[in-house]
Amino acid sequence: MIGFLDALLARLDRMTETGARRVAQTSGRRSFLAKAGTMILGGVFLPMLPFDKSFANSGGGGVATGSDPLACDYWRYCALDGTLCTQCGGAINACPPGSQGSSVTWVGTCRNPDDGRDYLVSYNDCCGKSICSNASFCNFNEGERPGYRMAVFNDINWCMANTSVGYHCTVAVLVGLAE
Amino acid sequence: MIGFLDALLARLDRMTETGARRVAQTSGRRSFLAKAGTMILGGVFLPMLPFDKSFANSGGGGVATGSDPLACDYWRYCALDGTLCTQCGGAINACPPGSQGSSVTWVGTCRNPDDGRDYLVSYNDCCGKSICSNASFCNFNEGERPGYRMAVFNDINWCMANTSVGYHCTVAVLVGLAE
Amino acid sequence: MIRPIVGIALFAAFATPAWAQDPLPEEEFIVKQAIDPGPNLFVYQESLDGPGTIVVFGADTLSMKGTMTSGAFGQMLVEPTGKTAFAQSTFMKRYAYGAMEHVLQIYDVATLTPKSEVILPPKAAMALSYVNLLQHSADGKYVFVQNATPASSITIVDLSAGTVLEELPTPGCWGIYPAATGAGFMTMCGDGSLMSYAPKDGKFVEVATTPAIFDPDVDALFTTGMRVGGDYAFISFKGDVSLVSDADGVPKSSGVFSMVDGVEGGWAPGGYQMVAYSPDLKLLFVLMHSKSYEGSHKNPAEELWAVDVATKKVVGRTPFAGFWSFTVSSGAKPALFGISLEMKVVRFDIDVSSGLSLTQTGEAGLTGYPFLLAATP
Amino acid sequence: MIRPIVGIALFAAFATPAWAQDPLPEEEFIVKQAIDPGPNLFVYQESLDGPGTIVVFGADTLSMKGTMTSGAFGQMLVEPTGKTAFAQSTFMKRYAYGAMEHVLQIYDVATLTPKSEVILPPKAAMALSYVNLLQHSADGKYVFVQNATPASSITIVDLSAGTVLEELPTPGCWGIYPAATGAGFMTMCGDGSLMSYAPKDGKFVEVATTPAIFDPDVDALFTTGMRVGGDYAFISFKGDVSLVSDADGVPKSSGVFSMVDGVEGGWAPGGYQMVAYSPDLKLLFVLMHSKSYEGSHKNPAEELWAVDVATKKVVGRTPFAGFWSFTVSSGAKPALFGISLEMKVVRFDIDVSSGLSLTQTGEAGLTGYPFLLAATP
Repeated sequence: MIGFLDALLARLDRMTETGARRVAQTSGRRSFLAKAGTMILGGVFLPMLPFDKSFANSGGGGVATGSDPLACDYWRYCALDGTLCTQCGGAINACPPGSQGSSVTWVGTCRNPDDGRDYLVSYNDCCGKSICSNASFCNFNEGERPGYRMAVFNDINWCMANTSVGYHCTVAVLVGLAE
Repeated sequence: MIGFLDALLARLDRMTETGARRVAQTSGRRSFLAKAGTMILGGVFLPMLPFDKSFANSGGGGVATGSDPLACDYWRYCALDGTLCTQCGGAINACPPGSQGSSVTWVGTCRNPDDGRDYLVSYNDCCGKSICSNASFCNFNEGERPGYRMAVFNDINWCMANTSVGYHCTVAVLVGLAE
Repeated sequence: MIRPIVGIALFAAFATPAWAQDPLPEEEFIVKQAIDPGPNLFVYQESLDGPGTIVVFGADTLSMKGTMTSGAFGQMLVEPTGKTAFAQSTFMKRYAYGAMEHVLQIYDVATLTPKSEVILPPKAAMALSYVNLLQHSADGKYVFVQNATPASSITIVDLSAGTVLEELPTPGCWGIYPAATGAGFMTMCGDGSLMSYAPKDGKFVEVATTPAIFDPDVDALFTTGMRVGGDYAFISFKGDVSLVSDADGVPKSSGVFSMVDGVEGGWAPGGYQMVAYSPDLKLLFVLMHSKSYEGSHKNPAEELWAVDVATKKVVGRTPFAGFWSFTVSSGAKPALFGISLEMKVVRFDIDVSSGLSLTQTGEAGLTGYPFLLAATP
Repeated sequence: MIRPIVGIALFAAFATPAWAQDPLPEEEFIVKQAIDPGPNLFVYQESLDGPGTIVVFGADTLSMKGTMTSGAFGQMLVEPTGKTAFAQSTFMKRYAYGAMEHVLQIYDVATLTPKSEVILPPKAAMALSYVNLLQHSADGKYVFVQNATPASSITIVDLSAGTVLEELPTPGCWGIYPAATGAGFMTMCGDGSLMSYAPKDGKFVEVATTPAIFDPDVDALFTTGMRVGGDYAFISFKGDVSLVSDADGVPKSSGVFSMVDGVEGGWAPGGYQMVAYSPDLKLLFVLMHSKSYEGSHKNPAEELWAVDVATKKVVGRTPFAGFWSFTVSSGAKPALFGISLEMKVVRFDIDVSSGLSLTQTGEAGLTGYPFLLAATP
């Protein structure tokens, strides 16, 4: 898990000319995140939302290690908190037709049980439609942290920076290896 | 049941100087109901709303003959379709604080199992708050008829004539004997 | 389509893959542009205080294709080709209070996108979803919206202009039954008559009125009507099938027969969307429950009955417990879709080779208050 | 108050009562003017796409007193006397799309009525309901709203003016922890520090910043903080209790201790509103689960632990399965209220005479996404 955050920061480093992490280390994480907060408007980060009755019915907790993108415990959903776009007419990397892709996202690091590798996953919300309550509401929190680490906070609507902020569902897009 | 509608019309007769029923008989029920439609803005009629999962869970159907105003099968609810204000901070004849009483209502005729009498019941909706989903959603349809008999139609939001049309819950007010 | 974090994606190429297999490739984040082709099933999930949704399922498997969002207390209409959908619903500034708008939203089904909207007079019936409360004319020029204040009227929307043409008073009447051709429609009235209207010189005017074809005090008609050739078929609370011809815009009764005469068990029709007609099978289907009583007319079904309207006979009965709404698709091999108490929509293959039997071939979960559904090619 | 159909009611006098008892009297249709007096429990039932509701229960029996309606993605705040409540939430013109407003609604609890509202900058965090995302100053002059765009800031509302005073940038920080007196507050930052702010010449300015009091990479703090005398108590993912004094607006650590050192079973804190302090019992209560793992920090509880902050000891443990949020009321005989997986709020009497034991004394059903609750006198 510490490895996860380090990996995240390392990757974010590459995204800025000045090296956000060095900035973070010298002037504090707040500055880093302030920078990231600007940066992500064009890029990474992700969407997270609360659980509800379908979560409640699941009993809560657990680890995502499965192989079915239609099921809550699919390995890529290790830090997903929301309804599954795969059940709502979208796909693992695609919002359903007529929705908007979130312009900001959060990333998680999830282990693929098939190859044993850790992958960086971008959880994008799909926006501008009412919540897809026909789908399962899933909640896993591997690497999730409170809002002072906004980059890894999943209890918030990541449609926040879109023109339509309605939350519909969440995808889990592979953006690379985490190692 | 036929007796019920006759009784309703008889009572409505008394509410108009000209005798609404005679008008209805000579110029057709449409004219009668048009008249009633105007009339009720200051008076009778009532509120009705669909059932949902709490209804679904109840299995549907049945007859209201019970004695507990907190339960769906309370005798006065024989034609109620909505959530119970008695469970939402109101009372059998009182909307919960902060809501608006509906200015139009529908009436039902329900038999009191204690005295064997048929009573006229005014089902008023309470308006201006979101639906009281914490309460039971109940649905009985004794004497209920489609919208061409608006006075006894319960599949509609009777907050329709209020300044705030949000549907909150429904009361069942005794307004007299039906005999 | 949005390409996230190219920087990160490129970096993946530098990762240290001392593994037996190549790592999974990076992916692009996209928004699917259109739903998959094929016949659809639309279910309207009504809300009583937030957004209602039109859910679109593939008709073959009931896999979900997506949704279209409306407001509260809504009605749904899907145009017969399935290319355009409509929702009429209520929006309040503070969701349960404050300034209120009644809105007709018009959606492109292929992209599940609202194309336009028409603000309606604030009089639309905030009713449960019923087939005949939101309709359009056969020529596709007008959409008709049932109003209740509680006085009854119909708002007529001119689709080409995208505006409200007029509000037509229809006191004491309910339901909108478009003519088979042109722009006219009928409505059903509390004195047992049906009245027809059609446009003349830019306004809708009354064309004709039947004598009373039913007595609501004796045996009321459900307001969900099905077109059967040149007739509409209406079902009565006690189990009659009442046929009304509307040829030339002049409605008249073309016959009444009972489905339950001589049948033991107190059977009666019941539910919400409780009748459907298949022109392909030439059969009318009705939700039926036994031991009926005053007030049981919305009870969910115990059986589905098949009625041959030509011979006026019930030609099949099959168990169908817990369903309150259903429809039948068109085509050589129609499928039947029912909404049940268990908050599911269930797909069935229909076999009418000997009586009526159903085979379940799919199901999907529903939410909200689902009473209305429509199948399109 | 509305008097319905006097005509009908009078007519009842002419009815034919050949009965043993008099008929039931006619009734008046009224709107109840105010809730019954007595201590209350407030639960916020968040919605993700329609109106969220503040539900008010009588604290003694959990009988429902009524609701106050807000919008979507909301936060709730109840002022300590229980007379005024606040909700911050999101309203969209078309419920899921269209023009968006972030609104602070201010309610009179006695009449369950919105008294006024303040339109906020459209930046409020559309988050799950958490205690410290909507707070007010101890002097009652300001309400603080946590923003995320995702850049973090705090909107400060001047309650007496009914307007937004300013939007204060708080990059990389989260949560609002009001000072015990005055108008200041702290926030918790991702570098492990806490920063304090207070008004000066009409604007809020930074007062002081602690050195890092925790390392989020090693053991993160939950953002739900409880005032314990002159300190705030924060709980860490791995089971530390971290005390922070904010006397004079200058935050500093006043000690850290572990609840789980030497305890078998992999116990850790978890949930949403997962900590509460009773000044009457002088005990801190924490939701705990066993066999914890990375990512289990929101799992519902298996046990409730009681911690004596003065002696830094866990003084009681009791089964408490399935709860993810809870609070404790004030008074000589505090009650405990928990929100469980089963979508219920449950009331318990607390017995700390020997360790910790709970006796269930009431329950009520919940709906929506209920994560936040508050008990008032």
